[in-house]
Amino acid sequence: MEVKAEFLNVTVSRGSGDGVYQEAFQVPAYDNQTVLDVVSWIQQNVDPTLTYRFACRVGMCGSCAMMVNGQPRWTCRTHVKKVSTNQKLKIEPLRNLPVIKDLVADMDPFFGKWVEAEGVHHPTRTRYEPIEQIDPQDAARTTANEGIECINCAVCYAACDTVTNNADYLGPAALQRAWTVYNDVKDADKSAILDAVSGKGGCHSCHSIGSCTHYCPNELNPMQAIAGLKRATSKSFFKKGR
Amino acid sequence: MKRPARTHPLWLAYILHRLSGLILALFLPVHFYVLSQAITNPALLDGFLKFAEIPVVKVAEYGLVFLLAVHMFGGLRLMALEWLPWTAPQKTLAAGAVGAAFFLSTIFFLQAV
Amino acid sequence: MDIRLYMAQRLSALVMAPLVLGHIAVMIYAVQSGITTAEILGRTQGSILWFLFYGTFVLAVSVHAAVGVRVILNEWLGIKGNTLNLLSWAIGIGLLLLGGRAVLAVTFL
Amino acid sequence: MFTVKDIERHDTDILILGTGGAGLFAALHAQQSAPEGTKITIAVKGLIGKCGCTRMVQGGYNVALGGGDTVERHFMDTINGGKWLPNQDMAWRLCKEAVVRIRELENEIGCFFDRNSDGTLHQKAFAGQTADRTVHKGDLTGIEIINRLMEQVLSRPIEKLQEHRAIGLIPTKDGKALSGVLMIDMRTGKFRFVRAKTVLMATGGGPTMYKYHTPSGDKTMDGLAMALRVGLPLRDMEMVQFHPTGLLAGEHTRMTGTVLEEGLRGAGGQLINHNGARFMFDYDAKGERATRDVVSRGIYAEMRKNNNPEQVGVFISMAHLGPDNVRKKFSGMVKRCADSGFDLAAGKVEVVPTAHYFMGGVVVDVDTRTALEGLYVAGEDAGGAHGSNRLGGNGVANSTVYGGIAGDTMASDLRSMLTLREPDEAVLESELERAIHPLIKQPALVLPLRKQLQEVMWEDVGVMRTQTGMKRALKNIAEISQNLMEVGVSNDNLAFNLTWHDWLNMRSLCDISQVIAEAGIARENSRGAHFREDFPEPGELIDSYFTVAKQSGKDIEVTREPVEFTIVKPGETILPDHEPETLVAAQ
Ligand SMILES: Cc1cc2nc3c(=O)[nH]c(=O)nc-3n(C[C@H](O)[C@H](O)[C@H](O)COP(=O)(O)OP(=O)(O)OC[C@H]3O[C@@H](n4cnc5c(N)ncnc54)[C@H](O)[C@@H]3O)c2cc1C
Ligand code: HEM
Ligand code: SF4
Ligand code: F3S
Ligand code: FES
Repeated sequence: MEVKAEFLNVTVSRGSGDGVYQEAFQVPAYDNQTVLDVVSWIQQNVDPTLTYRFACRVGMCGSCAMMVNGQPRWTCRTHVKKVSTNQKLKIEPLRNLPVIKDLVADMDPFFGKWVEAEGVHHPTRTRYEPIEQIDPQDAARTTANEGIECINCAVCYAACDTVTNNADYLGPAALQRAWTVYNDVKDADKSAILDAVSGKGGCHSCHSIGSCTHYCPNELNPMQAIAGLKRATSKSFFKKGR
Repeated sequence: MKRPARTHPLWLAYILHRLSGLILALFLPVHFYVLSQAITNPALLDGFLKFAEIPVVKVAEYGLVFLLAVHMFGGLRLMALEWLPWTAPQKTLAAGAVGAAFFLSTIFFLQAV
Repeated sequence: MDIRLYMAQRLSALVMAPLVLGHIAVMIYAVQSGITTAEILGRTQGSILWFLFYGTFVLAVSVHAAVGVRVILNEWLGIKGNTLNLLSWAIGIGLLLLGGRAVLAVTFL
Repeated sequence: MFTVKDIERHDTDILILGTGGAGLFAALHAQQSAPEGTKITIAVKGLIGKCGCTRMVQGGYNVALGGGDTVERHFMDTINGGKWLPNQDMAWRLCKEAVVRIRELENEIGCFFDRNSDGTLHQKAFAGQTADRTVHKGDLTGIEIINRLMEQVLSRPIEKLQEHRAIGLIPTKDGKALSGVLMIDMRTGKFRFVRAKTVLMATGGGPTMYKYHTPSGDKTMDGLAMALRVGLPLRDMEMVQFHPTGLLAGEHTRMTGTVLEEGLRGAGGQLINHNGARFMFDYDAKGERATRDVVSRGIYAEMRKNNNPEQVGVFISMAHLGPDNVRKKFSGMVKRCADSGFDLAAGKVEVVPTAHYFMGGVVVDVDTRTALEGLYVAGEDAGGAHGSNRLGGNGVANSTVYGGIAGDTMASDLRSMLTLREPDEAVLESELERAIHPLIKQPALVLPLRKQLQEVMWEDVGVMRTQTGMKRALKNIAEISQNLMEVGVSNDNLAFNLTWHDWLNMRSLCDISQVIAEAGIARENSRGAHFREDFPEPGELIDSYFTVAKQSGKDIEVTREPVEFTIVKPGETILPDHEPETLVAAQ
């Protein structure tokens, strides 16, 4: 009933390392079809060995991101209609990360940098103390809130040319997290954060290319967060001379 | 190859800034060399300045000043973005910078011819 | 790029901004009357102000371009470590020497 | 092909399966309280923190934090919500420890929950609660909780085995204790046996054997199927919670079944049947605002009345609240619907009840210990805390509270466990053979069988059940199960072979589906999520029993055990006399 006599011409990147090749598939087109559905259809119906990753299927877990027609996308929430012109789709693993197999990228470097950027809470209180009262309208709090809904999908990481060009660069998501923690009034070690983002691959490597912000599926603004870090580190540079 | 579309204004601003900086950096030694001829070989410098009257060279010169202006405003835009608390109409700033650069270098160009 | 390089690049850029504006203004004014070596030298020769003006520019631009090109060398050509350091210093010092000679040429020598 | 010799052997002290709220909390607590030098390993079917359902929590976290609300009140709501079936000691510990856990989440882990304008935590009420109790971060509470936990775990010296799927619990030769866990390293397709002194199973249940379901794709009842095979008792296995409003977007899309949040109905969203009429008031005086089970049954009944194949579900309509208003208040939901092509703000969206949460699970004590020495179970895999119905907001409280307890318990039990235990090699071998079974069969598609199973469960063991239906289901499940054993998976390339894992998923789902149907037949009354059309009455509360299912030979044996009212008896309350029935202002 929903099936139209139409097909999508899908090219999928297969393999890993030196053995990467492209394979073409014809996939029936449906209404309400997402890119993840297209990939799933191939695996479930024609090529059982096709590998991809997903979990939540509703844009919460950030594990399904791939390159779709050259652009980084969360595939579970990307409608085919939104990205395909003339029924053509080209699907590849996320850019800027090692490929494990087919459409699955190794996200370890991404999370390694997340921790390296001190994107981790430094407690001021323990579980035996009451929860801190914090004015939700407070300026720092509002700033922290802006980046808090990141689902670590690495779409921004894949979009950024600086990440491609500079292996040390921590990347937009990790830096945005660092900025969020930095603005958290509950955080005890702001100078550790500034130190972490002031090194070789820190926030200063960002050229404000803005692809991160452009592609973030959650409409977050890592570019702005990184600018915040540049500002904060500059201030502390003048104050402390380092 | 995996290559995200980069057709958004900020990416263009970035590549323009980078290329203009690079070309300026390549041109600068030449510029310095020519100027230092002022002592050792004034005729050469004069010759160069004459040479600079040729329209093609004029356009190239115009290009360099244009690049300098583009790069400078691009750079100022970046620093404003980084150091001043961020305001939303970012893209307007980028466009404005390029516009101003055009304006300046056009004046220069018109003055020159 | 770490914070030291970053600050060097931004601060030198800030120093250059008014100088570049000034320079362009002078050039606009100058080309109107048609530039000659004599004309340039007439303006600048023996002037400590012009020496400081261009001297500062040369100093700033050496730092600025060295850092700038360093980043590009690293990102686009993948040059790293000592080679990168060496190249950056070479660019900076090279520009400083060339530029210094040019400034001296038009002002004092 | 594979023999026991090909299994890579690996040792650790504490092994944790799963990285939902339970798994991650266990890792942190174990790391904090275990003796110096203890090796902690976390193994998970997906990536750390990026799979499972804790991340998908929208509404929030139930915890009594004063302002009139008390642990006693939270406890009474939990018991009433669970229709007097919960294990009261577990429910009590859940409510009591949640208070500590929420402070830990905020103060130590770094979560930030929404505040009132005076800076205190904002709390709201889910259906079935008598106080504003649910702490939240917008409607993305789970992302906040799991991201913060994940960062903490990633930044600690904990061994990580990502994309490692547990496939069998391997006991010692005498069967009294657990030796370790057999897994598949999904990326390479190789087998790995990890011995550990203590193992926490926190694989999060996951009723994904239903045509419509909400949990993440990695959850397929693996844990419960493994527990069943080592002979552990499973309780309340008939209790499958349906969320009334799952998105219906067609069979070919994974979006179908995903949940449209409860807040929509709370805010005044209307449910419309195929005749274009509101119907919920025909079923309950609270209309759309009735509890999940009631609304699910209302929708299901309407769906049955309708025989238009073009329209399967009912519609949720928000437009009368003002599209702009809806867009603002439910921006996440509106965007999500728009992505799949629906206009929630101004149009109407087709919905169906969708399998959401599994109340049943392994029988454990209040410290998460099981009958098998060395094995601990927490989170959605553990049964008892919720009885026949889980209150919205009690799910994540349960996984984080008991995950933490499991971490502490394992760390302290470990002190008296001096050596690793030797596995029963025969079990190891049979578990291996079970996993490679499809690799020697003629390759065929797995998906059609999954669809069949989902259809069977939805039709006959779903929102409303009868003995005839469930008997029929058992027959069908057995047939699907048998057919599955004839479906092969090509063994050319086992590295990250999703189809092999689809097959293994189906194996777990078939096994547990059978248990659900058997337990459903054994409960001859209607409580909470379990509704028998042939036994619509709840039965005497004082005679409440829970079901316990166990593998015995090839069969499933279900017994009934009386609920022990250790804290409060039906008809009584532990609230002080003068306490009002509810503190929530009528909506
Ligand atoms: C859409 C949705 C919304 C919800 N909203 C709420 C809410 O608002 N409030 C609330 O209290 N509760 C809510 N819940 C319920 C809540 O999410 C769960 O009760 C709770 O998070 C379960 O936690 P867990 O740690 O037991 O399991 P999960 O968080 O599901 O984690 C299970 C983990 O085990 C892993 N795993 C599974 N199988 C294997 C295997 N074979 N080997 C290795 N690892 C394995 C999984 O990959 C995953 O990492 C919601 C659930 C869903 C689906
Ligand atoms: C007034 C003048 C100038 C200003 C305000 C300015 C500003 C800047 C800024 C802010 C950057 C950093 C860009 C980034 O990190 O993305 C930069 C980069 C650079 N600048 Fe300049 N600059 C000026 C003049 C010059 C001149 C005269 C030269 C050349 C000789 C030059 C060469 C470069 C180069 C090569 C780069 C590196 C580009 C990159 O990394 O993408 N700049 N400039
Ligand atoms: S900032 Fe946006 S794009 Fe980047 S990881 Fe977070 S959610 Fe994804
Ligand atoms: S795209 Fe990259 S360079 Fe900076 S602004 Fe974003 S991180
Ligand atoms: S599958 Fe979770 S974000 Fe797409």
